[in-house]
Order: sequence, then C-alpha cells, then structure tokens
Amino acid sequence: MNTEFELFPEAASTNAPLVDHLYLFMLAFSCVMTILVAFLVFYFAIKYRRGNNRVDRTQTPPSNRAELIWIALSVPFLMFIFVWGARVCFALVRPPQNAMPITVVAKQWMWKFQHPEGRREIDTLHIPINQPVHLQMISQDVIHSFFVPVFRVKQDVLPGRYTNEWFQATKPGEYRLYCAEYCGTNHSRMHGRIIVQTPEDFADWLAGGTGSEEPPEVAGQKLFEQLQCATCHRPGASGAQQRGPSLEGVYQQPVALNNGRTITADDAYLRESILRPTAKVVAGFQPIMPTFEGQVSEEGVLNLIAYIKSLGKQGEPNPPPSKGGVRGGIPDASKSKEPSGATRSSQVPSSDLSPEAKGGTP
Amino acid sequence: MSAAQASLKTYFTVYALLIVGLAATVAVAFVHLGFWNLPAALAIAFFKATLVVLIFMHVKYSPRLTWIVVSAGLIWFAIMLALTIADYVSRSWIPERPYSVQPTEPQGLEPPRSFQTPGNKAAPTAKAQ
Amino acid sequence: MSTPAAAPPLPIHTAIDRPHFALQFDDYHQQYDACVLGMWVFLVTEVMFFGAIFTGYAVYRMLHHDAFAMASNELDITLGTINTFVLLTSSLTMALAVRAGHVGNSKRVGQLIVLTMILGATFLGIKFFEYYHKYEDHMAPAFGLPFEAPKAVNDAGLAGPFQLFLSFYFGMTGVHALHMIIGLGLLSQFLPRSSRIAPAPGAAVLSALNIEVVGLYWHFVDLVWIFLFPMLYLIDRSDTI
Amino acid sequence: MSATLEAPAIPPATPPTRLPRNYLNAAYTVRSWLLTIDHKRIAILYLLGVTVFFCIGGAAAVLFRLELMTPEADLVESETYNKLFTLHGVMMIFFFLIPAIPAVLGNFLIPIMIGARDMAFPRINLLSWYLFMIGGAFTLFVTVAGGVDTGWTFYAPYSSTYSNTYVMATAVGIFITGFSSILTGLNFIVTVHKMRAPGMTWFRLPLFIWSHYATALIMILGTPVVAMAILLVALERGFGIGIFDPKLGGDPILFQHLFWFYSHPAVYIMVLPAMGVESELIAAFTKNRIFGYKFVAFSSLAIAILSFLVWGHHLFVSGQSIYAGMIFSMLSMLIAIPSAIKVLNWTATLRKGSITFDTPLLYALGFIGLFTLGGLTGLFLAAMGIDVHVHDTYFIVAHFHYIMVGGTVMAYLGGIHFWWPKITGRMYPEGWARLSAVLVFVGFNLTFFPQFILGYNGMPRRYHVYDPGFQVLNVMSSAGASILGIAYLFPITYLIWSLKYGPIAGPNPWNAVGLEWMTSSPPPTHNFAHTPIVDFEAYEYPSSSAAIADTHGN
Repeated sequence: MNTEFELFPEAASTNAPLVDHLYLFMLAFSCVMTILVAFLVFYFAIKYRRGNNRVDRTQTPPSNRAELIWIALSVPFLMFIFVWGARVCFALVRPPQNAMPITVVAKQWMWKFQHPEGRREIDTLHIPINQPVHLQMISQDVIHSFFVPVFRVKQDVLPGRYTNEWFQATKPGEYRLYCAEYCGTNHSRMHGRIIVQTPEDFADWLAGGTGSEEPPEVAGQKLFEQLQCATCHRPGASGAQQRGPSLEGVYQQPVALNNGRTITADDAYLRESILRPTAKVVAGFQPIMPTFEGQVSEEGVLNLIAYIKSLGKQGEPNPPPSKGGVRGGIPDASKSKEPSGATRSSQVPSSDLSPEAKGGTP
Repeated sequence: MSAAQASLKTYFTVYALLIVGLAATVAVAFVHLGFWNLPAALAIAFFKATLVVLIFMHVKYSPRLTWIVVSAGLIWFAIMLALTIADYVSRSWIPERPYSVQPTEPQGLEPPRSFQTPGNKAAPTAKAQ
Repeated sequence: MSTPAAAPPLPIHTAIDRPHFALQFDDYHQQYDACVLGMWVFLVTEVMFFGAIFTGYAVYRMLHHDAFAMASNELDITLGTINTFVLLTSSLTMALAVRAGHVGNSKRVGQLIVLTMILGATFLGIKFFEYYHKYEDHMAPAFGLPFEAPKAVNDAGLAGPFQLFLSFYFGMTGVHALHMIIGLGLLSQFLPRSSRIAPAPGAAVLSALNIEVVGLYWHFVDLVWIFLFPMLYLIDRSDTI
Repeated sequence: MSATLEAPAIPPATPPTRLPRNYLNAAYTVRSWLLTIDHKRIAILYLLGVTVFFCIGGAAAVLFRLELMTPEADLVESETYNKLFTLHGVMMIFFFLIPAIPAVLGNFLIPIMIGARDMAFPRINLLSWYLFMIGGAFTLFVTVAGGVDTGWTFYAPYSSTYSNTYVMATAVGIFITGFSSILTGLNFIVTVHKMRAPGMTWFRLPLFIWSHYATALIMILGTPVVAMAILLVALERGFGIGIFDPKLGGDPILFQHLFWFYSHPAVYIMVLPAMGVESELIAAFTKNRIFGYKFVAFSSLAIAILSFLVWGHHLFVSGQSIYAGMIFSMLSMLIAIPSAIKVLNWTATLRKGSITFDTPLLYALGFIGLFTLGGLTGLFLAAMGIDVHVHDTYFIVAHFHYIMVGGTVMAYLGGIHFWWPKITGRMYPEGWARLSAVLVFVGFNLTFFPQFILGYNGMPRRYHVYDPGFQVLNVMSSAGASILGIAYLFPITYLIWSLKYGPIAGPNPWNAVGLEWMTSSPPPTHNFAHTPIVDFEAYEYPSSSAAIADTHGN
C-alpha cells in the first residue's frame, strides 16, 4: 500500500528493471531534445529580435540538407527503440516453464483467485517470492485489467476469452493491485493486494486454509462425473462404441479436425469445446455433443479443464499450460445422452454450476 | 467533365457482362471449392464492380483526380481490413522464448521450486526446511 | 477557379449562351468539376462507412466459419438473385438516363428515371418480403423478438454465431436499404413535372449535372449490393444441392 | 468571443467611415445569420457554438479536479464523477477540439487565402453547422437528463450492455456531429482543388491550407468508421442485435479496432490545423520565409496518411496479438518523424528573422515547447515495453493533454488573436493578452507535468478514489487547473470588450504577407472586389526577399 509520496515507483519483479531501464533511457533522450529545442528557440528569439539590427540577416539559398540529415538520423534511432521495446514486451508476455498457475476470475468490482492447491481468495493474492506466477484470467461481465504497478505488468481481462500474465516477485511485501480498464461505477474501488511471502510463510498460509476447498482437478473430476461426460469420453475405451475422443493426455497435443486442419488443444480450445462443442469437431467424430453454455459457471469450466489437464498419460506429465488465444474454432468430443437434471448429485460445490443451472431450467 | 460519351452499345455490353457475372457468382457458389469459394466470389464481384465504376460512372473518361479519389477509397478500406485481420490471424501464434532476455535468477535466495502443473498427482510439497 | 487551362468543350447540345451557375463559381465547367469531385469524395466516405461493417463481418466470418455457412443457407437465394438482377437493370437505366441528360433529351430522361425508380422500389419490395419471411420464421434477431435457430444449429451449440450472422445480415442489408430509400428520394426530383411550370433558364444544363451526381450515388448503392450479395447469400451452398 | 446570442456580434454604430462595408454589417436580421451561406458568418456561428461547448467541458474538468484534491470521495459520488469525466471527454473532443480550428479559422480563412469568393458548397457548409448544433443539443440533453458514464471511448461490453445511463442519446449525438465533420472535410477538399485564384499554384498555397487539406483527408477517410462503430453499439443496445456480445461469439476487441481506426487519426485532425496556424504565426512574426516549405507541406500529408496505420498502439494490453502489436509499434515510431521535421523547421524559421513578441508569437513559441514534450512522450507509448506499464494511467492523460491543450488550444488562441482584426476589424488589448498567454503557459505546465510522474507511479486513469501516496501530485495538478481555468476566462472577456472599444485595425495590422491581408478587414461579403491574380511565392517577406530574389531565380 503506497501511502507515502514517491517520485519513482518501487520495482519488485524480475521484469521491472527491464522496463525501468528503457523508461530512463527514453527520459534522458526526451530531456536532451527538449533542452535543445528550448535553447534554440530562446537563442534565436533573442538574437534575431526586431530591435537588434547589429545581426546579419542575409538569407542563404534554401537547402533541404538539414531535414535529410535529420531523417537519416532519426529512422535508425526510432527502430532501435522499437526493437528494445518489443524485446521487453516479449519478456513480459512469455511465462517461463515452471510458473505456478493461478486462475483469476474478474467480476464487476472484485477479483477472485484460485491457487493450484485449491485455496480461493477474493481481492488479495498470496504468492511466494522468487516463484514465477502465471495468471490465467477471464471476466464474467465487462473488460477489466489486472495492473500491478510495482511488477510493471498489465493485461486486460476479457469476457469470453482467456488472457495470460506472468511475473516473478523479488521482494517480500504487500503491493497494490488496480483495475486499469474502466469498468463501471466502482472502477476505482476494484483494487486489491498482492502479498509476497517467503516460501515458508507461504507454505504455512497455504496449509492454514480451511481445507474444505479441494484442488480444482478434484472439483473438476466430480463435475465431470456428475455431468456424465464419461459416457462418451470413457477413459481408455476405443473401437465402435467410442462416441467421443478420449481425453487422456490430450492437453497441448495436436488434434486433427474433420475439416482437415490440425490445432493444438490448449485452454481456449478446451473451453470453447465445452461451451460450443461443434465449433471444431475432432476428425472421425460426429458433432452430437450438446452445449453446456449456461449450465456450467466460469469456475466450473476452469475446474473441468484442470481435470482434463490432470488426465496426463501415466508417467509422462503434461507440458505446462501455455498462452492460449482465440482459436480458429475446433470442435471437441461429442456426447450421446443429454444429462437429465434429476440425476444431479448434491455434493458438487455450488459455485461450479452457473446460477441458471442451480436456479432451474437453463 | 466526361466530354466523350460512351456509345449505347458499350452500355448494353457492360449490362450483359454484369448479368453473366451474376450468373457466374451464383453458379460458383454451388461448387464446393472449399477454401477457394471466397476468393472466387470476390474476384467476380471485383470484376463487376470495375465495370460499373469505369463505364457506368464514367471514371474511364474522367480526369486523373477522380482516379486518385477512387483508389484512395479502396486503399483505405484495404488498410483497415488488413491490419484488423492481421490481429485476429496472429493471436494464436505463441511467441518463442526471447533468447537473451532471461528473467535473472536472484542469487543467494533459494532457487524457485520446480513447479509441475497439476498433471502429476503429487501435489507440489513445499521443501521441508 | 481552376487554372485557366483549355476547358474541355461543353456537351454540344446543351451549349446555352448564359448557363445558370452558382455565384461562387466562375463558369459552368468549374461548377461541374466541383460537384462531381464533391460527390466522389462523398462516395469515399460511404466506402469507409460500409467498409467498417464489412470488416466486422469479415472478422466474424473468419472466427465462426461453419456457423456462418449454416446461417447463410437459411437465406433465400432465388429472391437474392432476382434482387441483384433488378438492381443491375436499374443501374443500366440510370446510366442511360445520365447519357440522355447530357444529350439534353429531357423527355427520355423522365422515362428512364421513372423506370429506375420502379426497379428500385421492386428491389425494396423484395427485400422487405425477405425480412417479413425471416420475422415469420422467428429469425429476426432484433427488438427482443423470439429468436430460435433451427434444431441442428441449436444442438451444435452454434446458436450464438448463428444469431451473429443474422444480426450482420439485418444490419448490412438494412443500411443498404436505407441508402436505396435516400436514392429514390434524390431521383424523385427528375420526375417529369406538369408542363405548366416553365423550366428556369439553364435548368436543362443544371439538371444534366444533377443527374450525373445522383447517377454516381445510385451506381455506388448498386456497387455495395454487388459485394453484399455474394458475401451474405453465397458462403457455401455446395451441400444444399 | 461569444457575444450574447440574440443580438449578433455586430459592432455598434461607429462612424461608418471607420469600418468599411463588410460581411458583418451587410445585414442585421436574425434570418440573415441563421440562413447565411457566407463562409465568414458560418465561421462566427461555429465560434459561438465551439466556445459554449468549451466552457461546459471546462466546467466539468474544474469540478472533477476539485474532487481529486482528496484521495477519498467527498465532493461527488462515483456515478457523478464518471459522468463528469465522460462529459469532459465527449465535449472537449467531439465538440471543441475537432471542430475548433478547422470550422472557425478554416471556414473563415480558406476561401480568402486562396482568393475564392466562398466555399465550393456554401449550403452544405451551413448544413454542417446545423448538424454540429443538433449533435450538441443531443449531448446537452444527455447532460441535463442524467449524463452518460462510459468514458468518451464507449468500450463495448460496458457501453452496449452493462451501462444504464444515456448511452443511446450520446451515440446519436456523436453520430450526427460526425457528419458535420465529414461535410466540412468534403468542402475543404473540393474548395482547395477547384477554387484557387489564377496563379495560386499548390506550392504558393499558405501552409495553413496544406494542413487543413491534410485534416480534411482524415475527416473524410476516418469519421465514417466511428459513425458505424457507434451505430453498431447503438444497434446492440437499443434493438438487442448482439454484435460485440461475447455470449454470441462476438469480440469486444473488434469495437476497439473500429473505434481507434478513427480515433487515432482524429487526434491528428485536432493537431494538424494547429500546425497550420503555427506556421502562419511563426512566418508572420519573424517576417521570414518558412524554412523548408515543401518539407513542412508534405509532412502534413505524411502525417495524414501514416495516422491510419498506427491505431493498434491503443490495444497493446487489450488482448491484441503481440505480432500485430509489433507492426503497430514500428509504424507508430515512424509517424514521429514528420512531426519532428515540422518542429525543426519552425525553430529554423526563427533564424535570421526579425521577431516581434506579440501575443500570437507567445502562443506560437509555447506551442513549439509543449508540442515537443507531448510528441516525445508519445515515443514512450509507442515502445511496447513501457506502454504495458503506463497504459490507462495518468502518463497517458498527461501525454495527450500536452498535445491537445499545449498544442491545439494554444495555437487556437494564437490564431484567434492573430486573425481577430481580420474577423472583427478591431484590435485586442495587447497587455492583457500577453498576461493571459503567460498565465495559460504556467497554469498548463503546473496542471499536467505532475501527471507524468503520477502515471509512471501507477495511478490508473478515471479513478475517483486513489491511494494517499498520490495526493501531493494531485493537489499540484488541481492548483494548476484553477490557474488554467482563470487564464482561459481572460481572452473571452477582453475579446468581447474589444468588439466595442477595441481600436480599429486596418487591412494589415501585422503587415503580414498573404491574400487575407490584401482585402479590407473585416472583408466584404465576397472577400475581394475583383478576384486577385497571385504572382508571389508563399511567404515572400520584403526584408528577406530582396536578398533572395535573384538566387531563387523567379
């Protein structure tokens, strides 16, 4: 919480120095240029004022040498800044391999976090020091923006699509989190806190959780069974009665589609295949899977995806989650039977089902 | 000022070509060309459009300024379309790891624990200190 | 005043000794050039106006290709083709009217303008019939009307993009129809008036200019439909034969 | 500047011999004003409208600057605060910055500067004013009825589904005002192409005309796209046709693409005319030929063309792909070059001139300094690495205010003072004018320089409640805003005062070179007794032309 006046913001992440170096370089360049222009203006204004006729005003024939030199100098310099800026942005965008995945769901004027161990938080995020953290974010209503000034990171959180962000904290402490994209009445009250702790404190905090929150893949498995997904996606089954492609180890593997294109199965593809199944049908299967739009909440989808990721082939762990984006539309497995509302078991945590599903017919 | 007037015959030939173009574009739609359906439809539409612009709208006989204005309209529409589509096409390309800009491993402090995604069942246990 | 280069000769038949032209111009040629250039610059703004919604359509067609193909097959292709034919014919009659205007044969101009307006009205008639047809099938995605996509689309979970296509269909053809109505309004100024009102001096010359300008607008509206028809109606009809 | 509305701004019956027969005293009836097709009277009508809207936008700014004195919310509620900054944004951009210089100074001067009797389409010129006022009426109705709280950018999911304020009426208002801008642009292009006096070749045109021609190109090519984008939001909101709705598979970023395709070139619609005024002021008060006339002229066109290729730098963190971001970042770097050339050439024009420090030149020199700072901070934002951190913070607010207020408003005030004798035939009081120029410069810098620091510290934009750590800089900014607010009241008062008591200015009080100074001031209804034949170069000032006539070879 920055309560005291500061001229330059604190830097508390591995990427912050990269941004600061570029910023200070540009600051220096701007000061030099402004002083140069200001000096020239004052010098000429005073020297060539009308009253002063001791100065020679013979005109030299106009030559465009000065402008050409100016263009020749500025183009390479501008390209240099462009490349430097792009390199810094690449570092900000590509999460390292061993990042801790945290899911963020932004809602009008609050942030909901979920740790891989299942711990859920609202408006505050506990992270260990020196541990790259990869945030997978989605919004339930309007566009928000996850902005932590001391980490020098910002990424809009969009409704209907995952966006990613990563940082690695270097200094323990409590830092401010803002929503940077205007999102309505309490936009200015949608701030939160990032609490960076040493690994030991973080472990204690993690253990100290109420324990009732199971990890997302366990919640996902329950939801998977309760929605009878297994009838088509029977693990290990193959041959005639296989109506849906098996999901073991499908995460991040190339998937052939029935319109001839192949695509890697990342989070965005899995999410779209749950909500709009026949957008991209896997080769060799019929587009008969019903949509679950409106029956499963955002948290539910995230849990299902976590479960699918956990279905890695025995022994060989799945590669890490990578930055998803809007896929060109890939259908997923199909399912034969419509899940009837009656057989819903009660033990599924209520937040996984979307309000409509709980509240009655979707 | 379109001083030279196109003869009546030209108007009717252009009209005939337009009708042929219409028939062609409808026919092509019923043939499954997969990816090539769109370019074919666009090509026929552009052919018909250039006919209308050059003859019916007298651009063929107009001064050079009219040509510039017409092409400016096309070019600006192309700029908007191309740069917007460029964003949508390249969204799913995942940037490779920049070789030189590695996040500096802070010395002295304990190395980041190798955190596997929840794929393997063993929940990442904090290192027993 | 454009630089006093050799002004191209006036169309022979309309050479009237003192052509009536607006005060701020110096001669008829300058007014003619200015008005034609003005209309062309306005047509560029129209290209960008339609271009914006075409860009939106192109982006969504790329993102939801299958849903758009299914939705496009819901549109009635025969009515679409007839409509295009009607509009191309109206473009021909408009071009002939402009030519007759230059030749100064005002009786012929009146006939051709009436023909063009009839064709334009037919186009609008067919268009609104198609809208009504969609409204009946509960496929008009506006005003909170009941909107049910066909069973196959709903099962496939593509009801969203299906409605998106129809939103674009109604949006684009609606704006185009609005431009048609404005066009009909502009054309109505050339309808043959009763002979009692004596035409103002130089009216024939001015009407030749006005017809040329309105002709450019009408041809532009036809141009937009030339692109609209294949984009909306003919995405992929191969599996419907 | 803004006389009372019912009596048109006509000087009282001074002895007729003093003020010649001109467009102002040609007729006094209200009908002669409201149905005028004289481009000079339309310019005066625009002047009144633009000033009223500037005052409304300015009042909103002062109000929320007061609110931001304290971290907590104590002056207004959050909804009201959001409505205030939206009103400030919409009023200032659509109803002041875009129409100000082109519609007031451009309408008045372009026909006179090229030796024409009037615009190519005078009736369309009047229609443009009516559309502008109707659009303004819509926005005023919205302000009175309850305000709109989406910000001037109207981003899709919030403006189309989640906001329950008067978004629809504001969208219609801006849609109508967009067409006023299109018609003005259309008029400028056709007039410059077809209505130039004999001998007025393209390279004898004043640079004022070049920059307004480039601005007209942007108005023509950009405005229809935002008209369609806002129409789509209105369709989605009013008729339930989902276009940017993510549930239907729509993409809110598509709205941002269409919106910024216009809105970045729109910032060049705001600054290019100011550059045109700047060239005129520098040439007139240094009595010197503009250094590198052709470079300055073509850099206006280069800015107009390049401005359509760079809009993606507004979407670096909005989920746009990084590769598209790289294309936009590189192109955004290139657009800095034409602006840099203009600043270089203005500074070089000062060399070997004979400079008189009248008020317009004070505004012009202020423009050079502040526009340089504004332009350089633009380079920060073009570099993707920094923009990720400073996007949607006060760094951005400071950047565009340096260009808009430091650039466009300073040049607008400079232009109004420079051509005031030509518009009204009377001189303004020099002493008061210089004081207000200095006050504007000081107040401006005190308001917006602290915001650069606030921005990099991480204070987000559009925040009603902020952290205590930012309070010191916010209080400085609010102090500056009060100085700026008062400084803007000075010109309004002494210019109205000058209508009655200002000394009679002759046809060329500044003895500047240009067709507008060759006719009486205020000029007659048809600008020139007989159409002038132009046989002199653009800025042929006697003191410098003698030495150069032979070397120039004509």
